[in-house]
Amino acid sequence: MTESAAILSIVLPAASAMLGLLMGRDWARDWAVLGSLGALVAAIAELVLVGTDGPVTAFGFLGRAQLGGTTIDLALRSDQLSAAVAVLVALVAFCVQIYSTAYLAGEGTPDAPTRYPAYAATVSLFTAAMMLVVHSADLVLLLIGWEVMGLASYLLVGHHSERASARAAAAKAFLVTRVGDIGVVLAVVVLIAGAGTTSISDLNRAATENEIGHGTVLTAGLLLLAGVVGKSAQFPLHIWLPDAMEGPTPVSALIHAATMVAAGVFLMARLLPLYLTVPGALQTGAVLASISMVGAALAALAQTDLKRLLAYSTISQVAYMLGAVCVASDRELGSGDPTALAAPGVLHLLSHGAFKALLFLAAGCIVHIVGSTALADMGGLWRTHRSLAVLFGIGLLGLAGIPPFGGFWSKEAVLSAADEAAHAGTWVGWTVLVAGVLTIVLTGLYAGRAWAIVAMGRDPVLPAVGDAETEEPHENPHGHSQVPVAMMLPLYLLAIPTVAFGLVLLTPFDLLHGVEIQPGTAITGALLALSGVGWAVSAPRLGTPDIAVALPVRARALLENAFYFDAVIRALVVRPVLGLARTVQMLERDVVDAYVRAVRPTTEIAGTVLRRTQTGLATGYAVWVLVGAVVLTVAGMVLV
Amino acid sequence: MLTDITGTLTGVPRIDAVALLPVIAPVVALLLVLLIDAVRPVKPLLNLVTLAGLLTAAGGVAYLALEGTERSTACSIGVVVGTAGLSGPSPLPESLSPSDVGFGCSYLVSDLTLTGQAIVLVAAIGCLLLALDGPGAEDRTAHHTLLLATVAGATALAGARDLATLTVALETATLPAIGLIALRRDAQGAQAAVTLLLTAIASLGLLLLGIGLLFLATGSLYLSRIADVLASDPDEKVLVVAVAGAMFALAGIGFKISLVPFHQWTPDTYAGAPLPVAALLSTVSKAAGLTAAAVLLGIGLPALHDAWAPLIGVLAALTMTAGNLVALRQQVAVRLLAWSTVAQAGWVVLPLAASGTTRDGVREAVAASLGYLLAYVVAGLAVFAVVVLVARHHRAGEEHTLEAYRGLARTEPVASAVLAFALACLAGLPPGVMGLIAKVVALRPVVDAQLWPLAVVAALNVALALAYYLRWTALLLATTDQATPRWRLRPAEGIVLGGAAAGCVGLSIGAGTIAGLLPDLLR
Amino acid sequence: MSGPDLLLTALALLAAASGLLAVTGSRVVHCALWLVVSLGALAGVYLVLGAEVVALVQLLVYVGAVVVLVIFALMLTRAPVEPSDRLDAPKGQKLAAVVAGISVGGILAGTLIYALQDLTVKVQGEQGSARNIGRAVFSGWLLPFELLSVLLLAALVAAIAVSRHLPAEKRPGQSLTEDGGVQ
Amino acid sequence: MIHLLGPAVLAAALAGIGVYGILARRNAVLVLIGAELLLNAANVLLVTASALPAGGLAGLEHSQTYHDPLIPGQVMTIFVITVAAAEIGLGLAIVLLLFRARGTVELTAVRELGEASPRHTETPS
Repeated sequence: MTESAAILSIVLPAASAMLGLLMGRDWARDWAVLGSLGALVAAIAELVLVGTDGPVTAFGFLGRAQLGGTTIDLALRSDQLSAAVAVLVALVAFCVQIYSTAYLAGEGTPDAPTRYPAYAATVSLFTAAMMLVVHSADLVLLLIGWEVMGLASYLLVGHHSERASARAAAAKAFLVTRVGDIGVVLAVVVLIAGAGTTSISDLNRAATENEIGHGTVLTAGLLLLAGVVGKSAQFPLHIWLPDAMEGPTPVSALIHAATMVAAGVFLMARLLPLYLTVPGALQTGAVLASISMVGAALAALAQTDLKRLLAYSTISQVAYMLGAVCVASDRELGSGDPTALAAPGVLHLLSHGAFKALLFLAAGCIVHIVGSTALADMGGLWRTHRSLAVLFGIGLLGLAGIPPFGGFWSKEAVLSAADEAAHAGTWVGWTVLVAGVLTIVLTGLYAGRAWAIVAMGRDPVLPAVGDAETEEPHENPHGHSQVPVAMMLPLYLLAIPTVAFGLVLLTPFDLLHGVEIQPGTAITGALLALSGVGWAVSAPRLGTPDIAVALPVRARALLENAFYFDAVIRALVVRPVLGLARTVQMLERDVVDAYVRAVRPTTEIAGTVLRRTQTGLATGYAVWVLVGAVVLTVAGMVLV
Repeated sequence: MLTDITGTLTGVPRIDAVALLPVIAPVVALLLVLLIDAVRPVKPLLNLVTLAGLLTAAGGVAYLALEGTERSTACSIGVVVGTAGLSGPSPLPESLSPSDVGFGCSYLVSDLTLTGQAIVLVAAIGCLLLALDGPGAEDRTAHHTLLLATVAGATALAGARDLATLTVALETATLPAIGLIALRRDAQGAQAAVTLLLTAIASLGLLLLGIGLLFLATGSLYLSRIADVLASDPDEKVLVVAVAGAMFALAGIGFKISLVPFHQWTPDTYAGAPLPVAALLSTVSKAAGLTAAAVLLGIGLPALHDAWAPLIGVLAALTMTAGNLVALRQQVAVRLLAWSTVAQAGWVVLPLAASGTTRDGVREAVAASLGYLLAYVVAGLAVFAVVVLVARHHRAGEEHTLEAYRGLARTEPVASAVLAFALACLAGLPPGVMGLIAKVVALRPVVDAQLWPLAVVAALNVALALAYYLRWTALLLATTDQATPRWRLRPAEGIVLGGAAAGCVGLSIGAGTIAGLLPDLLR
Repeated sequence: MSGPDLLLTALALLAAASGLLAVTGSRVVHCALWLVVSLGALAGVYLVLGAEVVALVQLLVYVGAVVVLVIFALMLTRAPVEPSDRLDAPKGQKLAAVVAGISVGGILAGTLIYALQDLTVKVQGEQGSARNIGRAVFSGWLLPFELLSVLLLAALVAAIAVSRHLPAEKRPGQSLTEDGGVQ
Repeated sequence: MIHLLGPAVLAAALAGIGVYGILARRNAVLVLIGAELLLNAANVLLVTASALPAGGLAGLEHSQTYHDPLIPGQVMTIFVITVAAAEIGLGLAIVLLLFRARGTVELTAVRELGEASPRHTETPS
């Protein structure tokens, strides 16, 4: 039963992707929604079944592959971790599919076609891939899902391929995540060679029992960490995520907020027993997470674009999860199951998925109304669309971690974990704790700022129509005064877990047994968050809804451009390699072409020199043969 | 006091026709083709006989593989008698076995033999089908004869266990291929043929010098005997001569696999040869070269492993790096393929660099090499099939650049999908699981032997190669204003395309085949 | 030094010197003739070393057939009879040739001198007789021998096919250009 | 008794001369002459080695000597001569083809296939 539910949760979206593409426009919508609904039902069933029947560690899926002496069993597993994440993925995917039917309704214009069938199929494909990642019992199978996710993300970021900025963003996302993905591929190779297995449970067990060489584990751990950092948009590979906001907003909600970016954390949690044997890898992760956490929160504070603000906030929040997992090595192993140490991170993954998806979808509605993503164009939502404003506010409260909303519980769990590690006396715990506390204030500030600008703010752009919509054309040519029902429904759906997430902790299932919230930390955190929000919301007294205005101009520019890290990357990496002209060219070209161009200049000289030897003179080639033979012979004689 | 021993030969060796079927069948077909041509050259009949010859050979391989027994044939037989100071011949002392006094077998059916032959035959059938309607179809008789001779040489090579058979078989696999190139009978064909010919002759000279030195050192041409002598801790002088011989011989075989620096003929010859012949060079010919190297190094010279293994590693690193670097800058499809085949050659020999001195170590390395070769040949055939089709329908013909593929996915989705998948296999990118597994298989011995620098170079080359394979794939999906005509797919080409695609998919699903080749191969 | 040694040395010097002239001469026909001398001297070397059948084959195949072929080829390609400076490759290539030649020869010579030094053997004249060679070929080397016949046959077919006139010239109406075979 | 060093050095010298001949010549037929010398060098080496008793250099350590009835060295030499003849036959046919198509057998004059050759075009129309 559990097995069937898990397999269905993968197969249904995959099938709906295929059917949606094959059967054409008329059916695309039905298949997409049905597929994600099926996945949601299957995932919930799985969660219930796992709770009653216990986990299933491995069951066949794609057979097995023989690799020399290594058998790679392409099997799935189902336990509370996978089931819980699967429910989140399916829920958000379901909401996004419903939302998208309205968001991308119609044919669009010839200049900007909506391409709904392809879009919906890709989202379904992504859902299937994420489900595969979540359920994989083997790293190779996981890698397949991982790559398909990357592909779907690339396609969706570049969905509006008629826009140069979308193409460039897709290219950037592809290139940057690829850097990390190479790490995952290499890690798999290292593990096959060094450990002889890629089965996750075998790896965890073998690493814990010291059956694998420490060097192998460390190498593989660091390589996998590179993949995690890339996929989860952590420093220094975070630069693709803000640009990825070029994609349609529902996609941002699904892939670039709730699920895919959290997949890295999921992978770390899965392999935590292995990572616990190499604290060095975890410490590296903790440092990167701390930098990402504070840096991204600071950057979010000064963003002038709502979606980019949310993107930076995602980086910051995912860093919380990663930090929570990375302090695990300094915490006491309680009940014996090391996976429990990852519980705070997973908890935050789940709550973040709900409230961030809510925020993005709400942002999509706001954009729909205003016709722009710039914060400067927004304002007065409270007066014009009160219910939407309330939903948006719930999301922000969750984000800021105000009790009793979702984010509060999970964030305090993370901080408590860091606190425990810090009191164990390690610098890693302290780093994460300090960064986390700092970030709480910052999160409160930017959440409050978003509220102040969007919901309060200056006079609304639109005439005050309230929720009583008018059919009249309004003065903003791009916007709409009315939000379709299909776009509002998912918001209500997502608001439920955001509001009621704390209830989960009343009856925690086994997975979350490792979660402890220390009252002291919790109260401090809540107060800090509240003060942050309070500061920001009181900003209108300064004469502007935007608290960021209070910052010095230079600092604001610095933060808005995220410490110019993009520029630093460009100056340090891209420019020397490509030259400025080539950079421009690269951004204009297709993704793959960009990759080719990226390798090309570095190899151009070598290639040219080698080509020079192709003189076309046949006896010239014989020179190589004969001289090669001489060198070979001399070398051979030296070697013996 | 030296004792003189004289041997007497006792007759013609027994020839096991079944064991030699993979060699005999192409030869018989060759003779039939010539006969039919002399009597009444009916084109379909010529094609049929040639195909039947190759299929019979393949059937022979399959039968021998199923039978599973090891057969040796063409063994020299005789008695050896001592005559020292005695009036009449006396029987051989007990301490000497026939192999000690120089007897041996020229041909052995082992897993190595059968795997090599299977790869060669699969590739040859593909190349034949591609060539049926292509350029040179006018010279059907000559083409089929030369192709069959090449195949006979290549299959004999896989079973050859003495240096004379090895040399003759290697030449039989090389010379007719040069003739095939020249069949274009124009300036470019002639030049391509001359280029390969001169490289081949220089290499033959090196190979023969090497064989001369090996023979001087060990006194035998039988590989098993050479291996025994070298393994029995010989004199320093013997060792020096043998190493020099081994290196000369290796250099003499290197051109066949397109190893840097023996690769220089490759791009020019591919560009000047008819495309199906280029396909033959990159599959059949390369397979022959690898089996020759595996037989020579793995069976004859495992004792000199210390000398050749590190050098193979250096050659492999150089080969894949140089091939990839230049391939990045190629525009013409067939030249890109030529350089990519150079790069792949590095991968093919990579595992040999990690073969240990033990029998098992060598076995694993050779098995990995052949596994990679299998994957490469299947994917290569698929790519060549599409390139042949494009060449037939594009105005630039065989010299078409990659631009000819722009937007191909719109007009020819099936062929494009096959090409994209095969390229992914060559690159080792996830959908092409076959290629990924093959790369892992090839890297495995290297990692096991902890040759980290080599493994790193190989890994970097994966990234390097991605660039041009992806560039090609991306062009398929790009938009184009040019309306390209629909293709007319001929049945033979359809079979190759479908067969190679099925092979790629099949080996991707059953990737174990690549990794699990040859349970016990090295004899 | 014994008599055979002296004879061997003289023949070797002759073979090497005429070989050198064959690859450096500036008249093509002379080059071919020096090749005859060199190969003939080698036949003598084989004879002294007790390989009479090999010597015979050397004379028949090389001096008889190959050199005649080479001379025909020189005539057919309208090689100049008078001395020409266009026989040699450009300077850089020649320099590479000298380096490669000396290093190949040097390595071989070094190895062989180290290995053989003053090794002497008694020549087994009867070993290389036609009867023994024939028996050896048909008892021990049957497979390469048969394979060799395939090689010769294929080379013959290839040479004939290559030497025929271009089909496009012969039958202008019926060309291969449909398939891009001939430009 | 014969010293084997003489013919061995001859083999080395011929190999060097042959290599020079292959590489230093522009006329394709003369290149083939060089190749002949290289192949003959191998033959001399084989015949020389075949003058040793069975077992080659490694066999000299043993107390017993015998003569290999298979005479591998000499048989191999005959094979090589035949292979070389086939090779030269085909080689000359191809050189003649080159002459027919290009009107010259100078290798330096017919090099449009090389990528670095001045005659090479990157993108043929």
